[in-house]
Amino acid sequence: SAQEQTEVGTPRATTLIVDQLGGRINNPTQTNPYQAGTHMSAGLHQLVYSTLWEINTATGEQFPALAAEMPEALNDDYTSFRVTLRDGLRWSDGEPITTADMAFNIDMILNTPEFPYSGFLSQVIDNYEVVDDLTIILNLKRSEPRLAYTLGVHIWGDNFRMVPKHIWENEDPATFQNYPPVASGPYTMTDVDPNGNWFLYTKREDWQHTDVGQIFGEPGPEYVLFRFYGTEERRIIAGIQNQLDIFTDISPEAWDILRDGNPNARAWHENFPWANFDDPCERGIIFANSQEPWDNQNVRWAMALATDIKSVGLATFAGILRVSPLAVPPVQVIHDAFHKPMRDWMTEFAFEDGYQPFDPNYAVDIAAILAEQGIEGMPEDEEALVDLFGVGWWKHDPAKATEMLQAEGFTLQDGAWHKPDGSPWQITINSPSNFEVQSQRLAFAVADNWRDFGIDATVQQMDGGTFWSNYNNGTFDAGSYWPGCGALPDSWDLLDAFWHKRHIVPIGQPAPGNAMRYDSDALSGILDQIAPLPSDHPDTIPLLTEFEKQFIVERPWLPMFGTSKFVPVVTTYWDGLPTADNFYEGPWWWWSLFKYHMPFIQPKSDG
Amino acid sequence: MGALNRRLKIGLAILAVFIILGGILPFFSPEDPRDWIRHPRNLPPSAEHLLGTTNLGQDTFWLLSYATQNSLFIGLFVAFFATLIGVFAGLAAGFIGGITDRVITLLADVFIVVPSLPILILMSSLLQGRASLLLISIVLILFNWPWPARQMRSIALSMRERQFVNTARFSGSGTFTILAEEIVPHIFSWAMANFVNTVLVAIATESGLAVIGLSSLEEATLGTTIYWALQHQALLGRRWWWIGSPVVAIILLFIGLFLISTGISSLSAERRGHGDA
Amino acid sequence: MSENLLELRNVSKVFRIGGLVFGTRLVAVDEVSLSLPAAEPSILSIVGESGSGKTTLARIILELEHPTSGDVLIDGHPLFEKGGAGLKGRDYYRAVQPIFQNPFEAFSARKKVDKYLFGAALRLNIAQNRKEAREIVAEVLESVGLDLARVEGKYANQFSGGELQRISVARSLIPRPKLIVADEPVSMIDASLRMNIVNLFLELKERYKVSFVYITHDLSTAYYVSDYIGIMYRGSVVEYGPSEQILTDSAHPYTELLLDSVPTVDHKWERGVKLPDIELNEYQAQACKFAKRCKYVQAICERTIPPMVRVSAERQALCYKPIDFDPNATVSQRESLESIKTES
Amino acid sequence: MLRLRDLKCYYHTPRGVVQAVDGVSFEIRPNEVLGIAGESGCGKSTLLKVLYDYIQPPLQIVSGSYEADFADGNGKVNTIGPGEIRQHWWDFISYIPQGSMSVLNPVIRIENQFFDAVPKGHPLKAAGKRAIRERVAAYLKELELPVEVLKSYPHQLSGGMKQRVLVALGTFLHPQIVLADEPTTALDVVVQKGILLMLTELQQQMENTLVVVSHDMGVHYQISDRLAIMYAGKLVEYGPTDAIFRNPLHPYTQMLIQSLPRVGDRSQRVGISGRPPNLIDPPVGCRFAARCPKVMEHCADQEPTLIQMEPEHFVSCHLYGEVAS
Amino acid sequence: MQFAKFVVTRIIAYVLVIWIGITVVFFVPRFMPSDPVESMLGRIMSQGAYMEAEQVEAMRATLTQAFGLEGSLADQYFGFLHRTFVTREFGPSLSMFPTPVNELIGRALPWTLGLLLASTIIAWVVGNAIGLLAGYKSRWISSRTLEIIAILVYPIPYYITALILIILFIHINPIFPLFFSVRGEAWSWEFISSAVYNSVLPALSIVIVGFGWWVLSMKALASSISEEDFVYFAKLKGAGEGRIMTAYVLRNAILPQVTVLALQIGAIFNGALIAEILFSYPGLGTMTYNAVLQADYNLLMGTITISIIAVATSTLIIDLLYPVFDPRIRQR
Ligand SMILES: Nc1ncnc2c1ncn2[C@@H]1O[C@H](COP(=O)(O)OP(=O)(O)OP(=O)(O)O)[C@@H](O)[C@H]1O
Ligand SMILES: Nc1ncnc2c1ncn2[C@@H]1O[C@H](COP(=O)(O)OP(=O)(O)OP(=O)(O)O)[C@@H](O)[C@H]1O
Ligand SMILES: [Mg+2]
Ligand SMILES: [Mg+2]
Repeated sequence: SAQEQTEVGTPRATTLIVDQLGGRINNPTQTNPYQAGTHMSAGLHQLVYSTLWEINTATGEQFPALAAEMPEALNDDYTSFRVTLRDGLRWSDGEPITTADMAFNIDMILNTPEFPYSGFLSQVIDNYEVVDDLTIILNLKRSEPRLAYTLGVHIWGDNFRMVPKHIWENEDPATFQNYPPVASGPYTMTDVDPNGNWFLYTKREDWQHTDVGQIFGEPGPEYVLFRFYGTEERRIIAGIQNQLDIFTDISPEAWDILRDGNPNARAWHENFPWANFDDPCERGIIFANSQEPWDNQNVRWAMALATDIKSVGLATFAGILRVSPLAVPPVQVIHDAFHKPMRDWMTEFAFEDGYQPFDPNYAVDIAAILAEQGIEGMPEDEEALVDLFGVGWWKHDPAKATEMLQAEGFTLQDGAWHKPDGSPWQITINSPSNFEVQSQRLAFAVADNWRDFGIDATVQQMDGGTFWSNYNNGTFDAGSYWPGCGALPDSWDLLDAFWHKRHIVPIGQPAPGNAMRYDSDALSGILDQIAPLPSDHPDTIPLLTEFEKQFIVERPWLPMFGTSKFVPVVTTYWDGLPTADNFYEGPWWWWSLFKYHMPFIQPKSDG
Repeated sequence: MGALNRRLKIGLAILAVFIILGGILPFFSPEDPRDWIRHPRNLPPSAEHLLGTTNLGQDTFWLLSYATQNSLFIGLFVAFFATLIGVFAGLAAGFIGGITDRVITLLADVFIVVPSLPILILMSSLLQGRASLLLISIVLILFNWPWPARQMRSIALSMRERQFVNTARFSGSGTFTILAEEIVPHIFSWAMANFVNTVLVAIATESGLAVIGLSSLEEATLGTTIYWALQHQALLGRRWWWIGSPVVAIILLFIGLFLISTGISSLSAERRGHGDA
Repeated sequence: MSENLLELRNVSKVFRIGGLVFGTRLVAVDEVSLSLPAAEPSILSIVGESGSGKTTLARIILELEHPTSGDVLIDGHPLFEKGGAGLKGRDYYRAVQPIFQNPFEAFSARKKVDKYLFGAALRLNIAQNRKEAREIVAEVLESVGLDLARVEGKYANQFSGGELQRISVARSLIPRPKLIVADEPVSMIDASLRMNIVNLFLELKERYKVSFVYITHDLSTAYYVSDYIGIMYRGSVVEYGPSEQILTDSAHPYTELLLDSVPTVDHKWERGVKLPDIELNEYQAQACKFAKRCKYVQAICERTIPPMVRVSAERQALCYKPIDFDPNATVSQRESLESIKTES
Repeated sequence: MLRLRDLKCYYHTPRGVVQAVDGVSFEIRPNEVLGIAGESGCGKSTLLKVLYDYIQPPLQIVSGSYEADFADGNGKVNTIGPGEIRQHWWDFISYIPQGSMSVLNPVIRIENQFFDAVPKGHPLKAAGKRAIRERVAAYLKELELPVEVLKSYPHQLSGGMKQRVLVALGTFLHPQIVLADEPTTALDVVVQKGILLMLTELQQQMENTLVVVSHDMGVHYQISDRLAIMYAGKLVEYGPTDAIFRNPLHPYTQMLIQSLPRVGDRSQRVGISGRPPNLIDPPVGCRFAARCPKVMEHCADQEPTLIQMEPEHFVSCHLYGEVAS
Repeated sequence: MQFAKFVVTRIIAYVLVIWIGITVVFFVPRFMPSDPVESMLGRIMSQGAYMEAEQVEAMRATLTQAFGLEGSLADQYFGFLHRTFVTREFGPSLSMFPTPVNELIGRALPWTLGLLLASTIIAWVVGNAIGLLAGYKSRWISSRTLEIIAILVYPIPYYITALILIILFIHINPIFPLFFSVRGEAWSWEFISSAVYNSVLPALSIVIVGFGWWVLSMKALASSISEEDFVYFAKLKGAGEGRIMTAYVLRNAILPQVTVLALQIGAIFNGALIAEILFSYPGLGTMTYNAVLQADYNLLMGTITISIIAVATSTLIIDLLYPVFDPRIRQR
């Protein structure tokens, strides 16, 4: 009923309850956005802090947020920019937001080496000139054709989250807790659970003085409650009991249950496949490319052909996945910009011996299998199926794989593969243990596949720390990681970070990039060509396509699927939650762009 | 008399079922049940799949049989070595005395007082994925020998004062003969009961670790089976065959082992009480 | 061949009760010197009240306890002398054998009783093979009035206490020992059966020429069987000598008290006996331990430990009374007392 | 004042019926010390339990009768039987148990162990714990026992002291009958003497009846006025102590007395060979027949009856059969 | 005298136990193949922060220092002992940098202690009461039934019990809250009542499993004590059944149970840990688990060290209290 209260004492009908990603937070009152251990995803960067430039994943474009416009380059080598702030913005205590605040933030970050972000910013910014209250000129240490990527959001969020000078100038920024935070977003943090199980945010009365208010109007929810309910099953129950409006990731099984339990539960798609396929990182298997046998392109290709992508897809997420053979994820804008245009090229693509490895029929085949399992509501025509399940992947051809491996000196003895030096071939696939279900399942499924093929493949699950330190140090054999990200067509910065050879450091040292340690002159050369071009340059996309082709030839990792996100919502109390039918923005509640959903989300009028 | 043996009988009958399930059946398994998507998913029980299939397309029955095998292995392995080490350490402490006694007693006390789970969690977290069942077993042995050792020590102390040991000595028996003929028969049933109990503890701890995702998850054990079932929402999805079979198996196995352990103790008490031939 | 079959030289045993730091000392056996001549097989009884150290003494003779000081000689071989040519292992077991108080405790409940008998015969190299062993076992069983067929294959709880104690005796005879140490062998056995066991000792003494140390708190059986008696009180042997003399004409007041307390069936008690109130800590007293209960007590008794004095040729007593001690004796007189201490 | 007539009390156990007290008749008179002797397992303790009216499963009265004359506060004498006697535990009849070492509760102070022994109807019960405590303290003083023992725990007392405390417990309400089950077994002779004398002195003071069970004939000789000899659940001889020691009639009694060694007498003594019969399935006829040196043919199948041989002196043996018939 | 000695030896043992336990905790990670500093670096970098090589180097140095991993193994070890025993601080939490680990533990510890204390006492009292009945009144139907329940429940592991409770009382029959949420100002009535309400199920899972053990051990004790001479004599004294059961049987049987309690604390703690994790209870267990998941090395060392100290201390306290109950030790 309308009088119903939430557990924190706010009216249920005007409180949006959001699933708190990342669990219970033990230091709930630490809200200093620059400190290393501050948890941003429990509402802080979604609602309280804002950045200069944001993205819209529906259009695939960046837009100015605190900034009034996109950065204006003042010279040809992109080392000097004019940045203007929106007029009329205020901090949540009513003080105006000016370039003095921005200058203060830059100085503070540069002068506080305890901030992890400090190091990065000091490589970028040389100095600034405050022109007036709303205009500032930034002089950079290096060429940054994509300054809006560097100091604004590309995916998830950005570290440059401005804080008010008038409060921080009196504090030691390295230890300042900043609770309750005074910031620029449309909500303020008004209450927290000392045990870190929930965080309550209240809409600012002066929401007009925020970028969200200026761009999209008044946010709908009076309150936003970020709530940690515990294990997945409890989150599901909360959803069934209408105690949770917005979910972060759940498993497909959980979605089945939620769908059965609450008729108002709604996934991205109304029907199959329900999930959203636009997560900006695709999943697959990486190799230790600098070590044998992975330094051999043919071995990597053989592994692709030894993999039955359909069985992997079924085991991972019941086939509810969009395949991707490219180095960038098949999110809708990228799918349209690269995957679909390159489909014909891939079909034609042949090895030197003329073998054509591409299987363009994946979408049709998997649809048939799923239909056989009783899944209903799938599109009929191939076009729509390709949109749904992807452009296709590499054939499952163990015979060809065997042939390729044998050509490289591998031998098959008693059904088990041996390396050219005669030792049994063992592959260890690193996998996340508890924090990334899809990659975890994918690792097991691939290992299963490869075992069938005759390779002794095992999965090693690891906690986040170990998982990532092995990745950065290059101390892995193979792994279920995701070095293929992007939300916008121009994902040069990420491709560069993942593949440029200049990042390579010896194994055992943490790599600043290119953790796979893939040393390719061809790929690095193409990246160098794109580097000086801004995103909107006409050569950018063709060059990126070049990159993808070369990537396919060299096959440095095995991207498999875009990530399916089951991030459902419960519409019992709300209208305007984003869905495939109402696609003003993707379902990225844990990104900083979440605040721009707010004006679209409105209490149910009859609620 | 009847009541006491009934416990042992029921316990042994239950154990026999599990020995068949875990000790014999896996060798006749038509497949490696750990493989995924070998069968259609989430089938109900049928003649072909006695306990249905899992969400991962595994045959629940064969999975259970493998899990039982591994869990029993851990239990037996840990119990065997923990009891062995415990008995020897306890006997050494009790019979040799002095510094040996003090050191062994102190070590045993440490391992009894120090909560084992956090340390196991620490080790599994540092070794995640590499924490093989063997390693987990070894750590479990480390934490389970002190109980038999403590008991054994006090038994040894009282045994040392028992006259029949002296009778044997004066009948020319050497230390080894005394151990074998006088001491061991007295501790045997006790050691058996302890052994069974440790089987229980070991299986419980490993599966406890598994349930929170810190064991060797790729291996099928009763605990990891529960873990995967929970991960795949078998509970909310009411896939009772999947989540239920390992849970029921654990409960039954534990009750069986427990009945055996108390059965053995009361059997030996009974023997001592009125042992007319 | 030594003059004495068994000789105790100033044997003491101190127990620490409690731990290292704050424990107290308990002198369970206090400077005990005794000897049992080898010439004739004989029975030595050690008599004393509960806690007087009888069992501890027996355990020391049986090498089950290490004396704190002093030594035990069997046939002239010191048992505890460091690195000495003492009797060890089989040699020792062939010379000395025990009989324990509780026959049911002396045999494991999980082992057939005959295994101990055959074990003794074979392991101590008395018999060369099983057949010989059977003969020997049959013989010793016969000598205690049992036959092998009835004993074989049974467990301890299938015998009565009396039978089992006989088996115990039989077992101790197998190695043909010179000395058998029996710690209260009849106290757990029904009164009506006791005499059978006690008579057995007398019989075996003659038949096998074996000497006994017979430990008991029952003066009447002690008198009945023994050639020598040692009376123990709080760890000390307070009187020692031929049993006849000691029990008919006791020198130590404690012996007198003991004799007085035996419930005989020939004369009824005169009333009155003084019992100690709460456990007295007499073990460590630097005085006569019996002083507080002694009706002849003098001042000196509460000040110094009385000497062991020779009462007659074979008799000694730890008391001032037999030597008419002058309480005002000077130091020199006291020194002269030392000289009349027996040198053992 | 206490009469048993052909009383049979059996333990009904899963292994069979233990005929622990099998047809025992005698009476206990005021102001006497009655001794009960016999070897271990012959039913002495069972008989005491029955006298004390503590008949609990598996023990059951099978036949026969048992009654006591109970003089209440007004001097009126009532005859009471099983079930009623227990109403008057401790003030009419009291019990000093076998095994003083273990009958005291190790974790409560001695003084508190006296409370439970005051029967419900007793005025002291109503007067409360303090009154009881004072009464007990006064009584101990009377017995010349140190009063501090009341504040002690059992482990702090020597065996002799515990036994004396139990004697005090058994007598502090001045009961008319005191049952003492082997009060001195496991104590050494000096202490034994002290306690036995304490018991008899109290008996004389209070002029009540003391029943002492012991397997030590010496003890009986020293303190009892009359003596009952039991063998395998049966009463085999019964009479004044002096008469029995002077002229033991039953071969069992004779052997018991003859086997006693004495200081100053080294003449040959023999024990009784063999062992007593199993009470679950006792032999028909005389139960002692198997061990009897004077066994006759009909002993094995005819059960002897209790007959009077001398004034007050009864025996149950076929040797004296002719005299009776 | 004796008692003083008992206390001194017990305290020496206590210190040794903690010292050895902590030494184990110190060395375990150092013999493991993974490096906490590298784990943390990996974590920071995977969150999107881009760093140059020198930056990484500087970060590594900072972390090495923060983790107490500088210098030789001996230096680290003594540093660790120093931090544990002298300054009593475990440095900053890594996943919640720079919140000190002490502060986090300080928040979680009362929850765990409360849960443990309450459930242990309940299990102990209820279990011993039932065990006493089952042992002394073994013929009663009700005590037999309770005993059988205990036998069936006892061997079932904690997490299974917890799961079943979750199914029964949260899913099928939602009596208890699905989500841990405690409201109100600290120590207000609302706070306490909601804390208790939220703790019922986790506590129950510990109680159910714990109580079985107490029933069984108490039953064994009580039935053997019922055979003791002093109980028999108490009946002869005419003491009532209730009095015998409490003053005679219970008083004697409870003493070994106190000792066993001291020995069981470690095991109970293990159970509480799992219960906490399964019920998302905000105590040390959940915190340890989260520390594992987030590779928060400092926090992990802190929680484990604290649990060792807490368990050892409660064992010590029980042992020291023991003589209060047992006159045989007290009065020597
Ligand atoms: N191992 C031991 N540790 C400490 N004290 C002991 C030990 N053995 C015996 N004692 C003590 O030494 C004293 C003498 O004991 P011992 O057993 O020799 O006496 P006993 O004369 O045999 O007595 P009893 O007639 O009761 O058998 C007793 O006070 C006893 O408590
Ligand atoms: N509770 C019982 N249940 C079954 N049989 C019993 C029980 N108590 C005693 N008996 C048996 O009854 C017989 C007589 O026992 P009782 O205790 O009366 O003998 P006793 O003469 O007092 O022996 P002791 O001298 O050893 O004390 C024995 O055979 C004994 O085994
Ligand atoms: Mg002794
Ligand atoms: Mg008796």
